[in-house]
Amino acid sequence: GGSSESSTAYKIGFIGPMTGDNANYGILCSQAVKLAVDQANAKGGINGTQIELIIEDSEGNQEKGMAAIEKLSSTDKISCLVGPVFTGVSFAVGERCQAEGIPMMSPSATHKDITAIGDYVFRTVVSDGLQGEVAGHYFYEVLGYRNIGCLYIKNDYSQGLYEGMKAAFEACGGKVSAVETAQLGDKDFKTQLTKLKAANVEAIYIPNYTVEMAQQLEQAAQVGLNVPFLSCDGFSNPEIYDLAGDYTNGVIYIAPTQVEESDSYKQFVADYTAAFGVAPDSFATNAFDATNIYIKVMKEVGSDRTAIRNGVASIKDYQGVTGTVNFAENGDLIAYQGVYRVENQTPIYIGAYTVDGGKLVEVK
Amino acid sequence: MSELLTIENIDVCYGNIKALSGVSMHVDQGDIVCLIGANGAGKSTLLKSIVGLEGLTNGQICFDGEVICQAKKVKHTTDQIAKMGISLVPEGRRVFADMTVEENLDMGAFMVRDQNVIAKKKEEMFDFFPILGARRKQKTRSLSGGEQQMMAIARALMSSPRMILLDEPGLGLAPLIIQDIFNKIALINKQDKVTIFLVEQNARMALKASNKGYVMENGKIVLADKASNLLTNEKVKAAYLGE
Amino acid sequence: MSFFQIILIYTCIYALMAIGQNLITGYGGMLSLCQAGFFALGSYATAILTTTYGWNFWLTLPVAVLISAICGFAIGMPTLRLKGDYLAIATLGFGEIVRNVINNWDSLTKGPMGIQKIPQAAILGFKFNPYKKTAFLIMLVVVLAICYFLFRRLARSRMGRALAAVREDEIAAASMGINTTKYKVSAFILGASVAGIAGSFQAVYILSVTPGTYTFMVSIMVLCMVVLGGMGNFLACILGAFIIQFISYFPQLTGLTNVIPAQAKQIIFGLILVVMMIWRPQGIMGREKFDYSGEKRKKGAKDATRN
Amino acid sequence: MLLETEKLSRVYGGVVAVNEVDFRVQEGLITGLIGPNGAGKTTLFNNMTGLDTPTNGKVLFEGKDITGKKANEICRLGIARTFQNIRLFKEMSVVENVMIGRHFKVGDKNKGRFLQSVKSYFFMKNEEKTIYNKALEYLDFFGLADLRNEDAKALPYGHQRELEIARAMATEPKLLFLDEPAAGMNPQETEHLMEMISRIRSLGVSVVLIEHDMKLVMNICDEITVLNFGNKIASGTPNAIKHDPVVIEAYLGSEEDD
Amino acid sequence: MSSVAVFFQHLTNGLTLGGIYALIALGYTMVYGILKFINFAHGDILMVGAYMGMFAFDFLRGDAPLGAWTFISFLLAMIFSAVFCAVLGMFIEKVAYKPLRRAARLAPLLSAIGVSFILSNGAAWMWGTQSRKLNYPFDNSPITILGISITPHQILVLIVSFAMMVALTLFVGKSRMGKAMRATSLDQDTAQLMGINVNVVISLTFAIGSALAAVGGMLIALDYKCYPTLGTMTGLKAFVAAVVGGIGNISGAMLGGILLGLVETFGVAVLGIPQGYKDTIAFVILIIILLLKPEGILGKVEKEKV
Ligand SMILES: Nc1ncnc2c1ncn2[C@@H]1O[C@H](COP(=O)(O)OP(=O)(O)OP(=O)(O)O)[C@@H](O)[C@H]1O
Ligand SMILES: Nc1ncnc2c1ncn2[C@@H]1O[C@H](COP(=O)(O)OP(=O)(O)OP(=O)(O)O)[C@@H](O)[C@H]1O
Ligand SMILES: CC(C)C[C@H](N)C(=O)O
Ligand SMILES: [Mg+2]
Ligand SMILES: [Mg+2]
Repeated sequence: GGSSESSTAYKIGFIGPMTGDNANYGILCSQAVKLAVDQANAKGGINGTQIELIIEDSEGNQEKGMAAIEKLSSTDKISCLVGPVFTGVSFAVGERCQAEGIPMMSPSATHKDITAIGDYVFRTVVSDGLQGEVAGHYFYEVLGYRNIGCLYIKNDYSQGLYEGMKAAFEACGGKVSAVETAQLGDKDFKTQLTKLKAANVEAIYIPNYTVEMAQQLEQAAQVGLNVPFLSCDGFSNPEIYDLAGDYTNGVIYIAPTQVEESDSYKQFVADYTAAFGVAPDSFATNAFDATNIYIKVMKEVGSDRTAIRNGVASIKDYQGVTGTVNFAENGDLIAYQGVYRVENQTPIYIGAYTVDGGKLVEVK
Repeated sequence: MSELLTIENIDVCYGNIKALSGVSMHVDQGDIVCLIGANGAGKSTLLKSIVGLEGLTNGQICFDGEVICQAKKVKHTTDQIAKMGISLVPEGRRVFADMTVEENLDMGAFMVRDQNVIAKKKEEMFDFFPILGARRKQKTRSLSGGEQQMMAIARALMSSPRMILLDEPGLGLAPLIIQDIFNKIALINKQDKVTIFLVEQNARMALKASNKGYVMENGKIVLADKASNLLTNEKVKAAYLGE
Repeated sequence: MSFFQIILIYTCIYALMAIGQNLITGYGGMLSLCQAGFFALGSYATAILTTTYGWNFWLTLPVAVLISAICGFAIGMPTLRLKGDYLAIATLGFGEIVRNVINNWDSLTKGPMGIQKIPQAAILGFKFNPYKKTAFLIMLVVVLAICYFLFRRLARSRMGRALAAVREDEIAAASMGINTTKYKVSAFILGASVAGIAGSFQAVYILSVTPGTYTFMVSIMVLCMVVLGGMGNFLACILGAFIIQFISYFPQLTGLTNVIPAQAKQIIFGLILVVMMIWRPQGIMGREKFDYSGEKRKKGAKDATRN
Repeated sequence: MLLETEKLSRVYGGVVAVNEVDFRVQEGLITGLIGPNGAGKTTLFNNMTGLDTPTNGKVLFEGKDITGKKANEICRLGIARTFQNIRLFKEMSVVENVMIGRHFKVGDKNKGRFLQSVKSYFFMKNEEKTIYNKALEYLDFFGLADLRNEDAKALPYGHQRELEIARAMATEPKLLFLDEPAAGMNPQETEHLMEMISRIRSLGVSVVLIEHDMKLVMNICDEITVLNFGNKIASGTPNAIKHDPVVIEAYLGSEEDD
Repeated sequence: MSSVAVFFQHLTNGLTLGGIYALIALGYTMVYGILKFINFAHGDILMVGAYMGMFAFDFLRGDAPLGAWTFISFLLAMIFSAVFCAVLGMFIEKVAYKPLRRAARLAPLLSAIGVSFILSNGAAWMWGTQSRKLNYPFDNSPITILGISITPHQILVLIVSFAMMVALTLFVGKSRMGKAMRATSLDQDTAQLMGINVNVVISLTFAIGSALAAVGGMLIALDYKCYPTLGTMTGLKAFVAAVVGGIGNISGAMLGGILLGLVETFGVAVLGIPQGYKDTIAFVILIIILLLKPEGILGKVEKEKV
């Protein structure tokens, strides 16, 4: 890190959809980043220098994402990037970050191949690969389902989870006998739900975004579909309880673990809610950790991009609000998957799992 | 006789082309006045500015003692002017193409609220233009050109206006029908005391039917006289009567 | 000003689409809303051929054009009977169909995952690295210039005039011996082709494609560029493309992004659209009036035109 | 016979607009088509020029059956027309309107279509110049050359009518259909128009015209056909028509003494 | 489920989805019918209506449990929202569209796109981007008859859209104002010559269209929730429905909406084509309909008279 002594600029960039159809995700994450930066600055910043945060809007679209990273890299000369939020944008922006040596850490892009872009790409969210795998095993081995249905959105996130789950579930010997899809932005799922109802499956996996899942749960009741629903990390957004209320009861979902446990998490939720008036979702929580990891590393190595990347790669057992953070060789988060069951509109933590050598392993 | 319509020194421009300049004229209550002039002289423009469809850049227009249009500001909107009792048969017919003949007539009577009066008026029109009666349920767009012209005239009569402005009422009509129309104009002028202001290419017929005539050239009034005098005026004969 | 370059790059890509839209809408008077569809076809043709089949970018370009042209023909031919907003809906439908098929034909397009790692365009080993912008921009400017001259030339020839006649009055045009169908379909084909070219370059600029980029909003933006610049004026299309891109990246260019809320940018964008239209409903430059004899055309009295 | 219809009928729902009409146009003559409003004159025109298709009957042009052909094909065969409700290309300039009339008149018959379009693309300047100059000739013919750069819509009504004829003439037709060319013209202008039409005939173009201005019709037509309620009620020379009681009853009315 | 029951469940789903499209399409068609331009911002007015209704409803209802009062306060909120949107609609017309009445046809379309941006992003700015729930003012548990489930909300949507259709048809076809609207839509200048105040007519058209949007918005938000882009996607679909039905034709909008709902449902449910191609099937069928009937299903095919 050659420039570590030049104390001038500690700039963190953020890219996410701040406007457009999916702005909610970007806004929630950006607020978490802002919270982390503000907290650090309140404590004197990095070695007395204030950290600067630059938020750019991608509108969830590759084209705008490219413009955003262009600006962050050439005009602002950021040291590191939190984001992008969506997989599609992350692929485009990731290549650029890799080419220019800007450390990038996504709090939410879950496509399994994102970290394969290169060694400058990290994420504080679990790859769909693992989540789907744990889900498949858990449904088969622990819940004992043999024949389930699935309703997913045709986007990278939902489809990735579905594919991961299906592979694992069928490898165990189960069968995903009814699969329905929908388009992002759909609000009416009654056709699909009616077809699933006619298919007589034991349970239905809905690996989708919060808003869509809320619709699906409610409309399932409307078409008289009465089977257990299984879900994914999208369910960890507390918004779901506002939107779907009692329909959430009984849902079992798989999501990054330990969220519920720690005091630091509770503190974060409290701070976040106080600052912005809404509760954070799991991606915002990830973004908070990502930012803090950068700040911690920058405190040690300064603002040089390569030094930051190396610093991040060598992080060990970082205690964040999401739990203990470690990065794998490829930049993926090493994490366990928690299993939760919703009762009375509150998630009850059941246990943490991972998959090792094709076997479901409970982590204690 | 009192002046019903007074036009005082008006100018009208399309962009930077001056279509009317310094036009002054008046139409007396109960008169039939006709305006003749070559193509592009500005006759239609004058009629449009009377009903407020074109703005003035200079001068003013009064109807029944009240200023209805004034340069640079709209005194009255077209619908208000229509409500004061001026009815225009516009150039090019401008029928409501997607409405039936009957609906068009209903629109003409938009300001009339009494259904019986409307029904009576309609029958009157169908008597006068039997072919319209035969086509009463037909969409106006499929009428022949002449039928549309009759339609436009009939529509203007529906509101029993105080004054009718006719822009080339004979356009596209068979000779017999034109004659009929001029007879009818004379009739409503006499019977219903409707003042008529007429623009017509068939100058001879128009002047014969009128009491008074104006001749317009290049946006200016160049002659104003009794209609009978104009009919014998050599210049007019040469330029507009085709002799 | 390297951020400014990115505005110029997007200006070029969108200007290509706008030129096509101008031929269809500005000249032919057909309200088509599917430039995004052809844009997507071009992008995916390049993405698939370069990654799955290892083709050279330059070879994929004619394929992109061909595919777009064929689809332009396929959509143009049957829908020509439709008028005005009915045509708009049919073409909008086509654009959505393209996106929908791309999103669902996983085996070919990799569905919602999109296609990554598209190789950079190169000539004789010289790479047009999108991150280094300058060379890429020059390449785009050259392509745009070529398309501009080809299209403008076309427009001021018999074809352009025939299209204008079809727009003004189809019945009268037919009665003058113009085969209206032929010209309308040609406009569609040509308009689609340039959008395909734009798509190809988009693919080698972003280096990955996902269906989310090719939404209906792209078609709307392209239409805005044409109307804002001035319908029936190719130079105005490029200007329109620049203005729209400039407005949408203005906060980033000036470093205002952190000062104003993200939505403010879009609200300002909306305001500018409204104000511009009220200020100059015929577009900034207005329709181009060709002058056949070397003498200047008189300015029309009332320029605001209905069509 | 240059053009003839055989028992041509056109029925709209219940309305028989044209009923089994045999209409004949002889080469080199000016043929008038008259009749009361709604008699079916315009409808007959439309059916002969491809803008409408007859319910029954045939249209023959130079002996060939052209029934049901498209308007653009018929135009290329050598039939041009004007419209009762003027249909100019309003936003285009006067000269451009006429240039449209030249649309299919350029090109080299010996070359294939593709080569031809490539050629016309690269030698556009020349081609355009030819078209432009030719268009100016037609404008000159009507004395409209000075207005060549106006928007067509800004012309006064009478000039618009003339422009429409110029545009039709630019297609170099063998047969020209005029639908009420004198409507909206004053007697003097009508006289000028009559001259123009005679000159058109002297150029070897046959003319068919619909008109309500009897002075014009009787003065320049060689042949007149009269329609009433869709039926042909008479045809013959102007003199014969003028004194035909059926025509007087239906259309002309008793002559006004003046 | 028996296959007959499945069929009828699909039918129910399709009809009620169609009802939602129809609800929006009616307002679209109404404005289009008079002004001949696509009011791109219609969907956004609908979204504003949903939000205003939600605020008013929450305020009026307070903590009251489901009962007569919730229903009354919902109706009051609806009236409030309708009035609010009517004023908003008239305001937008005055500012953004009126100056463009004589301009090129696409100019107001662009202006409308601008307005749409302003409204949806303004809403995101003021009210946040997260979905917010508009609570049902009644118990919405599904009613099951012979294995087919339908909710009171779905029935309500169908009834309201049908009632709106009838009311609008009567209004436009029979009332004086309605006639003035038709005349204005055909030729504004000539309408003025008949003594029609076109400014009032157009303002009123916008007011009615926007009030309908508000009512529709609230009914839709009950199911879809309130969020800033509520009107965009559904609005687009509804516009498609309006066009397919024959734009400007009120019954056509209803028919188009229902048809679109059925096509989206059955295209996938019955033809057995993968669900992902739902939109493709819907659009293909719609394009085919347009090709067979270029003026829309109930549109009038009137050949131009030359
Ligand atoms: N919309 C317009 N834009 C520009 N110029 C116009 C417009 N309308 C009319 N003019 C011009 O204004 C002048 C007067 O036209 P106007 O229509 O009033 O003539 P007119 O006397 O009614 O002729 P005509 O007998 O042919 O109907 C003409 O020179 C015409 O070219
Ligand atoms: N599409 C149609 N539907 C129904 N009736 C029609 C249609 N087109 C024309 N008609 C009727 O056919 C008759 C003939 O119309 P046409 O236009 O041919 O008359 P015309 O002889 O040209 O009369 P004019 O001298 O008034 O122009 C008219 O009565 C008209 O109402
Ligand atoms: C915000 C998240 C829902 C994004 C999602 N995980 C993706 O990869 O696109
Ligand atoms: Mg006139
Ligand atoms: Mg006729």
